[in-house]
Amino acid sequence: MTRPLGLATREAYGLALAELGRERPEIVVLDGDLSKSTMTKYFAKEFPDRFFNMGIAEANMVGVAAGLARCGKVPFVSSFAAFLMCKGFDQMRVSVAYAGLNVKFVGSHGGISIGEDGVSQQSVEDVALARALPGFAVFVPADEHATRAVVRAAADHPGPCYVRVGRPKAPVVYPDGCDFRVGRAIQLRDGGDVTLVANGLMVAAALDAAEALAREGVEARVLDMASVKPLDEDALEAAARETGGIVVAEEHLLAGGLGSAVAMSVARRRPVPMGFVGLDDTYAESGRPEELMAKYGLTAERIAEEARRVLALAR
Amino acid sequence: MTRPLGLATREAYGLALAELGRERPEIVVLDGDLSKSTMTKYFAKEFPDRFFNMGIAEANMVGVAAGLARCGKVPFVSSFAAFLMCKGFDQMRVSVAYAGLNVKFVGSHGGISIGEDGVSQQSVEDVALARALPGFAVFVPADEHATRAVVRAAADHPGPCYVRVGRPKAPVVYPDGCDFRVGRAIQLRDGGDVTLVANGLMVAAALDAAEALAREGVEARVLDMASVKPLDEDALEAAARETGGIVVAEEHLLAGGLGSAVAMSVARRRPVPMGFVGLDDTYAESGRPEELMAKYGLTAERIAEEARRVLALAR
Amino acid sequence: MTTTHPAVDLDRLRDRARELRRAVLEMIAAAGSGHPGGSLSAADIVAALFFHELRHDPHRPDWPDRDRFILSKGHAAPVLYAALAACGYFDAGLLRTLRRLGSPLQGHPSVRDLPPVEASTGSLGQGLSVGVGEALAGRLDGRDYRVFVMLGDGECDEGQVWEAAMSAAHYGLINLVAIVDANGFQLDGPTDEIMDLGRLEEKWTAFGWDAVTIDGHDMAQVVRALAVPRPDWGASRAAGGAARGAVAGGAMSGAAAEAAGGAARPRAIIARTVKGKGVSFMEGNNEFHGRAPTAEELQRALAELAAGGAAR
Amino acid sequence: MTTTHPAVDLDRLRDRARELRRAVLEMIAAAGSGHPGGSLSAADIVAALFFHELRHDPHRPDWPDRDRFILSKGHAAPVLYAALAACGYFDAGLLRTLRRLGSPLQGHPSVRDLPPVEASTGSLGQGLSVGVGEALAGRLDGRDYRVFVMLGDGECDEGQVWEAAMSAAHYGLINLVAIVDANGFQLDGPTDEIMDLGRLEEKWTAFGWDAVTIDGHDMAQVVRALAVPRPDWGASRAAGGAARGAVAGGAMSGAAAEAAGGAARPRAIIARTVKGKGVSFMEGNNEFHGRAPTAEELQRALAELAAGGAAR
Ligand SMILES: Cc1ncc(C[n+]2csc(CCOP(=O)(O)OP(=O)(O)O)c2C)c(N)n1
Ligand SMILES: Cc1ncc(C[n+]2csc(CCOP(=O)(O)OP(=O)(O)O)c2C)c(N)n1
Ligand SMILES: [Mg+2]
Ligand SMILES: [Mg+2]
Repeated sequence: MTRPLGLATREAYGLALAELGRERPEIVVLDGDLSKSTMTKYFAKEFPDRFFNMGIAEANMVGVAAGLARCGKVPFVSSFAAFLMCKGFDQMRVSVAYAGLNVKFVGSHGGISIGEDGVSQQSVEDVALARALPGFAVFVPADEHATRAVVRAAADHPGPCYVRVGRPKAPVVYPDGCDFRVGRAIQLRDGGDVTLVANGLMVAAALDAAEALAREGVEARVLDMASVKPLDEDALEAAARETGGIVVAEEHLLAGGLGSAVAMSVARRRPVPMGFVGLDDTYAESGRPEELMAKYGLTAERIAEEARRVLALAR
Repeated sequence: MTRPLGLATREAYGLALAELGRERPEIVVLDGDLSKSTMTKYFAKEFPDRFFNMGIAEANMVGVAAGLARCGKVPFVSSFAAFLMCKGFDQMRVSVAYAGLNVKFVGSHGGISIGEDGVSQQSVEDVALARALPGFAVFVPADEHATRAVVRAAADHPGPCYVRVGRPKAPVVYPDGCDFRVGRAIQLRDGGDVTLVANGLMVAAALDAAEALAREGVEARVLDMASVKPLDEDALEAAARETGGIVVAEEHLLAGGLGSAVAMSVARRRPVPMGFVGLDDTYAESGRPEELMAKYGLTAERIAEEARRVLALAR
Repeated sequence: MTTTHPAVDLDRLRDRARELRRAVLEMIAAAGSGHPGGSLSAADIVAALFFHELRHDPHRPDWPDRDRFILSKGHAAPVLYAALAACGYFDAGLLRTLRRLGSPLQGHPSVRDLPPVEASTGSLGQGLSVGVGEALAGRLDGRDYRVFVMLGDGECDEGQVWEAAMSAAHYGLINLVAIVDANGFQLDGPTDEIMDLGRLEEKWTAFGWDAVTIDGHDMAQVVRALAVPRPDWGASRAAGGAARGAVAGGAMSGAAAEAAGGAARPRAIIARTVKGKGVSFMEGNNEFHGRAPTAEELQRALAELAAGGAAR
Repeated sequence: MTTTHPAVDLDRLRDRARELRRAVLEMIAAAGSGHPGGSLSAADIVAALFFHELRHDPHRPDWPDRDRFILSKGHAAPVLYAALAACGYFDAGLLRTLRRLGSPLQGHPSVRDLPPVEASTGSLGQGLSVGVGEALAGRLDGRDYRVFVMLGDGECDEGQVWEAAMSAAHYGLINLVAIVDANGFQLDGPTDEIMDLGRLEEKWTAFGWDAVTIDGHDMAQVVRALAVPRPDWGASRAAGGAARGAVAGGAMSGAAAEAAGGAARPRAIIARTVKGKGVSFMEGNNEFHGRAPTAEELQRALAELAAGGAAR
């Protein structure tokens, strides 16, 4: 099915942030010379006194956010996901996570769907890094509606969060709005034969895969795991028990991402055959987003293929 | 069993590095003002011209190593594991991994067994970060003999590596020397009931756990997974098939570490019940190494407990 | 430069510093590990801050208007703990739990475990950024507190320090003070052998700060340098607007401000100090960067301090 | 300062720069995305390097004695690719594959994909460190090559740049040259609004560099500033020993070296430039920091360049 394209999730983030800014005076925003791309520019325009452009210095930006949070502000901190997580990591570790401060990090241009800019700007490890910060919640919304809900949930969540948003327009998965809850999977489709778990852009791909599988008589359950951490282990256990096989798809390295979190939970509670769709120890390259997703196997077809492999094992 | 304490793995690293320095003039060493602790001081003393103290500036140090490697040198780069990986990550990503340069990173004081210095100096995420660098090999040796073998293997390995070594004296697991091979598990004990997979200091704990289990009539296989990446998936598949359950133990966060790598492989190829021993989304604190290992559950007892839980599930 | 406190009893502060040194040595010896060298070099400055310059209230560690002190060189935690205990933030008996399992006195300062600590540090290079954030918050809320951040000289190797320095100047944070404990050593040896800092004061000046170099053990100089006027954001807003810092009313006075032409610049104090100051066999002996004194060494050190020793 | 090349045909270099600009615009327009502004501001310097100052051989991209050029501001990749093609490293036809799937001309320079590229960049702040490593290797091997690294002015916000600067001075890397393309803009706007760099030359001087400020579009000034003498490690070793850099024999001459008292300092060139230089409607128009010209804009731009336009 071709789902209509909605706003880019970074755009939805920028709009939701400005909206939150109107309601909550304690919110301040920091950006690393990318406000035109991360879309914090909307907030900056409306609340210039509460917006701080920190230039191209991500490590300092994270520490400054920690200081603001220590004084009761609720900072949202943005840059490209790659620079934010990879250059600010030690500061997130010590100044934020260890200190338990309430800072919200939103990385834009996550994944390889940023396209032509190439490897240095593509974030394929941000979720692994964010998951390695004790106390951090990690969210990867699928479309503009999910993003709006996730950004509000992040603001409400007491403690540090990482949210990944993307560059390209995202297919609409939640035309009627998204009832996102921290730590809860969202079941988008029921099915008893196999479960497809995904987040971000891969949710739409998983739904497409489920439709393709349905044409073959296979009923796939689809779970949107926008909440990577905390993880809905009960939903996964039920899926394992009721469908007997799980495929996880993410626009991320396999190492340390959603798939690895799901694999550990399932292996501990209810082992079933699993398949994983993601980048297997490789960076991508420059190219058009759709080309890259196809070349690096981040597609509905690959998800369906893995599902068939898993089904064969499960039988 | 109380295994005799040998050298700290960082000490073994320092000695092995000086030895390699004598054989290979292309080896240069960089340190971030910690050469007295990482034990690169031995190399520095013997080869002052090929040793560069880069001060307290880990990001620059990683980039400088990339430049040296681009000119044919084989740099070994050391600091505390926490600072090396967490502050040098983006430079490892772009200047080293993406460029495919032959740089060896050795992080000392890995894990929480560094003790009293506390959280900021304890590295509980270094393996997760290193695994998230495409093309990097990742090694975590168990004792002085394994370290010597691993450091030599790292020097021979064509491409970037990360090696984690520790602060305290390590129990000797390989009194007769260690036949370490990149990508190969080392079976330290055979058994058909359950498999214990571990690396670093947890290998000795796993052997102790296996002895405790043996007293209960449970025969545990023990695999030293010093080679976290590449991972010996065949050994794991055989273990899953032949023993029906696997417990993984590591001195690291559960997120993104050895356990997650093993879980994905096993779930894909031969799902069996699994258990994981490691830090569950928490930092540790100051204290004596043994106290910390006990309080945070990095013990033979916890491994044995998980093995019993897994056995109950597997039956 | 005049201080806002009309009469400063310098001798009292010197005594306080000596007490901090004693507590530092006792606590590290009891713990069996820790960093004496950099704790001792910082003692006079820390004493001048906690017992004179800082506006703070041990009964209200979260008082929004408190002056803040961030120990960016977190390994000098013992001198911070000693000062907090002496001020009454907690019972001095707690000092003997330093680095013990379950103690709030972690090896490096931890906000999570000890709330009067202003920032979790220990990974060098991070404290000044947190200070910039606290100073920005003060400006945003129109509060007149100041933020003092102490760094090591070796710590100035870290690029993040210069990122923070640049941003503080950009945002005109006249309520921010960086103090470099320039004791000439880092872990592996003398700073000029390990990573030469060159002309450190010039670096801070070039990064837009009002930099001064002082003798960090001369209590009169220390007190004078720390006397940074409280920000008057109303005046600075009127003069310059919100997005960038501007002139701080007439509150700034003295030679440094004059030299700066009254510009709204954060203050950097390069404090030349002696690592291990106060104990003859620790002074300039970098062996004591990160090792505890033995019982015998402790006794000798305490005797020296009691006798007034090298500390004065 | 005299150059080692007796007769420099400045007009030829100006023509070369114009050709680079043309190639940049065509290639970005064909790709449909890319960064024209910072590619155009750097074109004169890149021309002077590749067509005059660098010792290099397109048939031996891995020649151990080649002078190195690292484009730390990797988003200006098009101007580097244009220069490499013009020198014959690869066929100019390849330029039209910029940013296409499978092309060696990645959006930002990639060693892995295009070996004549000296360092993979694109995450700002990293190139100077790689340059320090290459310069150290040159000293270690006693080779007389030089390493030129081009940075953006916005890029100088990154602390890693200052870490690298400090370490280059510490190791006396007289074979290292940093060139800052000071075009006054970063992504979100003018540098002095986003993150004020203040007196940039002073910063480099304070970090131990021999810093000069030039007009980065005045070819004579550019050529003169780039003429950094080759290192004579034998002389410097004799004068100073291995661990720290020392005086470079008599090889250094000219005003800058004199001012430095002959000290062994790396050279920093602050090149004042105009972002978008050479195309009237791109000059100082930061909209073209990171967007491709439309077909119509491309035609106008090429016409201007052909007419000699703003480029001279
Ligand atoms: C990022 C980081 N790198 C390395 C260390 C290890 N370390 C602890 S203290 C120290 C030397 C600090 O020197 P300086 O800042 O001059 O402190 P002082 O001399 O006052 O003790 C080092 C390298 C660290 N704590 N953090
Ligand atoms: C670490 C990092 N942060 C952010 C970016 C995004 N970015 C690309 S270009 C740019 C502005 C660069 O400004 P400058 O260095 O002055 O380059 P120029 O003006 O020459 O284009 C930014 C912020 C990046 N590439 N790397
Ligand atoms: Mg020092
Ligand atoms: Mg610029």
